[in-house]
Amino acid sequence: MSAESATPLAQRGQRTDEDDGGAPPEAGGAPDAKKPGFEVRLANFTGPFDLLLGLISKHQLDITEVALATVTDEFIKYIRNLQKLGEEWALDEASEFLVIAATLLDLKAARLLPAGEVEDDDDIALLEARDLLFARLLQYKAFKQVAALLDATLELEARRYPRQVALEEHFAAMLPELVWKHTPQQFAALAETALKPRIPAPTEVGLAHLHGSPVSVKEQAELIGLRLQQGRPLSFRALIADAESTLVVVARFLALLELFRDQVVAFNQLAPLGDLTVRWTAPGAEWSSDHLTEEYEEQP
Amino acid sequence: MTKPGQEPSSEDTASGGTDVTALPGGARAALEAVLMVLDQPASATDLAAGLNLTVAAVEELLLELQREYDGYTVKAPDMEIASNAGFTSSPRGFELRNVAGGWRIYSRAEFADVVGAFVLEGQTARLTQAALETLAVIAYRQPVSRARVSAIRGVNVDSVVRTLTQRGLIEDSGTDPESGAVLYCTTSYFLERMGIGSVAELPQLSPHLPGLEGIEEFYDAGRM
Amino acid sequence: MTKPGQEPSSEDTASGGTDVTALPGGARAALEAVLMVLDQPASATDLAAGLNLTVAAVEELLLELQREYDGYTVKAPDMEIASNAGFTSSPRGFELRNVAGGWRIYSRAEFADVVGAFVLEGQTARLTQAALETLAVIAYRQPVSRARVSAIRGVNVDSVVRTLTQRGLIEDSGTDPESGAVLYCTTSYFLERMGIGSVAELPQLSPHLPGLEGIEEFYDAGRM
Repeated sequence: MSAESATPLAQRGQRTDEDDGGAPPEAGGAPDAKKPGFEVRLANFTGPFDLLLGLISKHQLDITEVALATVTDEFIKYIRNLQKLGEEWALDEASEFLVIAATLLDLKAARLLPAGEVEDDDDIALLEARDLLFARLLQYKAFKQVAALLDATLELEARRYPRQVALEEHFAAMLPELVWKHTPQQFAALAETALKPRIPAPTEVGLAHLHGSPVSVKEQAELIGLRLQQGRPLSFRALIADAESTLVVVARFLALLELFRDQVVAFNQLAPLGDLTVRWTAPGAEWSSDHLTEEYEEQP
Repeated sequence: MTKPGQEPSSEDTASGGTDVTALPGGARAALEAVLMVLDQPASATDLAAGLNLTVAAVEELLLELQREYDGYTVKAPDMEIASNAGFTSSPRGFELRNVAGGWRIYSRAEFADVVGAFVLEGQTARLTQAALETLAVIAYRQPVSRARVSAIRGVNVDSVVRTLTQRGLIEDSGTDPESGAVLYCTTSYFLERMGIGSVAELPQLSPHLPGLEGIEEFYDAGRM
Repeated sequence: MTKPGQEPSSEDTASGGTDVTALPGGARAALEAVLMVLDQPASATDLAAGLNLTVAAVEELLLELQREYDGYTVKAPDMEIASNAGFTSSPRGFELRNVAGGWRIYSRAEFADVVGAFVLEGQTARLTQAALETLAVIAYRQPVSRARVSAIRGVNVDSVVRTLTQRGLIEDSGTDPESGAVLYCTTSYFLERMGIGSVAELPQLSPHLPGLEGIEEFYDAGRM
C-alpha cells in the first residue's frame, strides 16, 4: 500500500492542481494528461470503486446493500466537491463515477420504499444493476488486494540486485566488427522516424466486452437529437422504447451524456426513480455529432 | 549475452572441443565462470549448450551451487573431506536464483542496504497504486485489452498502461481478432522483478473473491 | 553502477547505520555481495566507506576472498574446522582481481574459451532496428537518460542501451544533477563509423520534432 492510500479521506478532496509536481507518473504523465481536471485529482484514489471501498471501510462496514445505501450520500457529496473544485471533467473518467452514483441512488431509493416483491421490468433492472455493482466492486476489491501483494513482492525482490556487469574487455573485443552501412542522411531519417511523436493508440471506452457490436454512440446521438429537435420533451423511457438490445440502451444513455456535456439537452426528474425527461435546449439544429467519432469509435 | 542455440553435441563452436571437466575446478567452476558474465537469466538448456554438458548435469550443478551459496553442505568431488565432515559454511554474499525461466546471480537480500549504496542505478521507482492495480489486472487477465482493464478498475487506464510499457513490465502482444483492440501481457522482466518463474506462480486470485467463484464466467459471458 | 564518493566517516548514506558484521555471513559476505554486483572496480577505501568498516579490515577481507576464490585455505570465523585442517578447495569459476587500484570480480581466465564461446554465440555484426532507433534518439538528444529514451520510444530500452554501450557506440557521460540518472552520449567511435568529425555535423532534423521538454519522466530515480 502506498502512502497515498493512508491519506485521510477528508484531505483527499482538497488536493488540487498543486499535485501536478508530485503526482504519480500516470497523472502527470503524457502531455495530454496536462489538462486540468479530473484525472489529476484522481491521483489520490484510483477510481470510483476505490472511493467506494474507502467510504465503506471508513464506516467499518462489509460490502452489502446496507453499506452501499449508507455511503451513497457521501459518494455523491464527494463527486459534488470534485465538481466544485474542477473546471471540466474528462467524460470517460467522470462517466464511471456518474454511472455508479446513479446506481447507488437507485439502490438507496429502493431501500427507502416499502419492501415489496419484484413487480415489473424496472425492478428486475434495478436488481440486475445492484448485482452488477456488487460483482464489480468485489472483483475490484480482489484486484486491489493482489495489487498490494504484488507491491510487497516487488519491494522485497528489489532488495536483491542482479549481477549485471559490463562485458570484460577481452570478451568485448571478440565481438564481430559492426557492419555499418548508414550514411548520415539515412541515420537522420531514422532519427526523424524515432523522434516523431507516435500517434497514440485510440482511447478506448470500456465497450470491448460488447464484442464489436455495430451500435455506435454517434449514430444514437444523432437519432436522439433528431427526435428531440421535434420540440417535444421526451422521457428516457420513451427514448429507449424501441431499443432492440441493452447495448442500444447503453449507447443512448452515453449519447445523452454527450449531448448534456455539449449543453444541448436538459434533464428533469421530478421524483427519485421517476421518469427522466429530456428536453432539447440548443437553438435550432446547430449541434453536430461529428466530434463524437474520435471518442467512441473503437475500431482501429 | 545471447543464448546459444546449438545442441550440446555440436562441434562448430570454439567450445566445441573444450572438455570443461578437465579444467581446474571442473564443470562446476566453468558453469560459475559463465554465470559471471550473464546479464539476463540463462536457462539450463542454454548453459548446457555453451558448456558442452548435458542439461541434466547442468541442472544438478546449478542446484549444487545454489545450495552451496546458501551455506549448505558443500558437495563436490575434491571437497569430500568437508562434505564428509558434514561441514556447513556460512551463506555467501550472493545467491543463485531460478527466475523468469533462467538462472542468474543476485546479491543476497540481507545486504540490500549496503549494496544499494554502491548501485546507484537499478534503484527502482516505486509503482503508484494505479499502476499496481493495472499491472495486477493485466497479470491475471492476460492477454487483455485496455478497455477490459478499465472496466475492471472503473477508470481510464491509457496513461498507466503507457507507463508500464515504458518500464518494460508489460508489452503489446497482438490484437484481439474480434475487436481489433491491442492486447497486453506481462513481460519476462516482470517475472524477474517478481522473482518468479512464470505467471502461474502468482498468488491465487480466488481467495480474494469470497463467495464469487463464478464471477469469472459471469464476466467472460460478455456481461462486463 | 558507480562508486560512492563519501568518506568512511560520513554518516549521511543509507548504510550509515548498518553493522555489516551482525548480518548472516558477516562482513565477508557483505563485501562479497557488493563485489558481485559492482560494475566498475572499486578501491578498498570506497568499499570500506560503503561497508562502514576500516580500510585495513576491508583489505584483509579482500585478500582472504581472493585466496578463497583461488582455492587456497578457507579462512573465516566459522570455517575454522576446515581452516585448521589445512583444507584446500578447488578454485571457483570467478576470481577477485585488483586492477589499477580497484577490485572487481571477473570470470576466471582459465575459462575464457568457454565463456567467450557462450558470449559470442548468437551475436551478430548488425544492430537491430530497435538498437538503431535508440542510437538515433541518443545521437540527436544527447546527453540523455535511459528513462527519457524509453519515454520517447515507448518501450523499455535498458538492454538495447547495454548493447550499444558494449558496442562502444555510446557511453556514460555523467549523471543528471536533478534526477541522478545516468546520461548517455555517443562516442568518438560512433563519429568514426558515421564518417563525421562531430555530432554537430549530423544532418539537421525538421524543426517541428519534439525535443525533450515535452517528454515526461516516468521515473523517479532514473532507471526502472
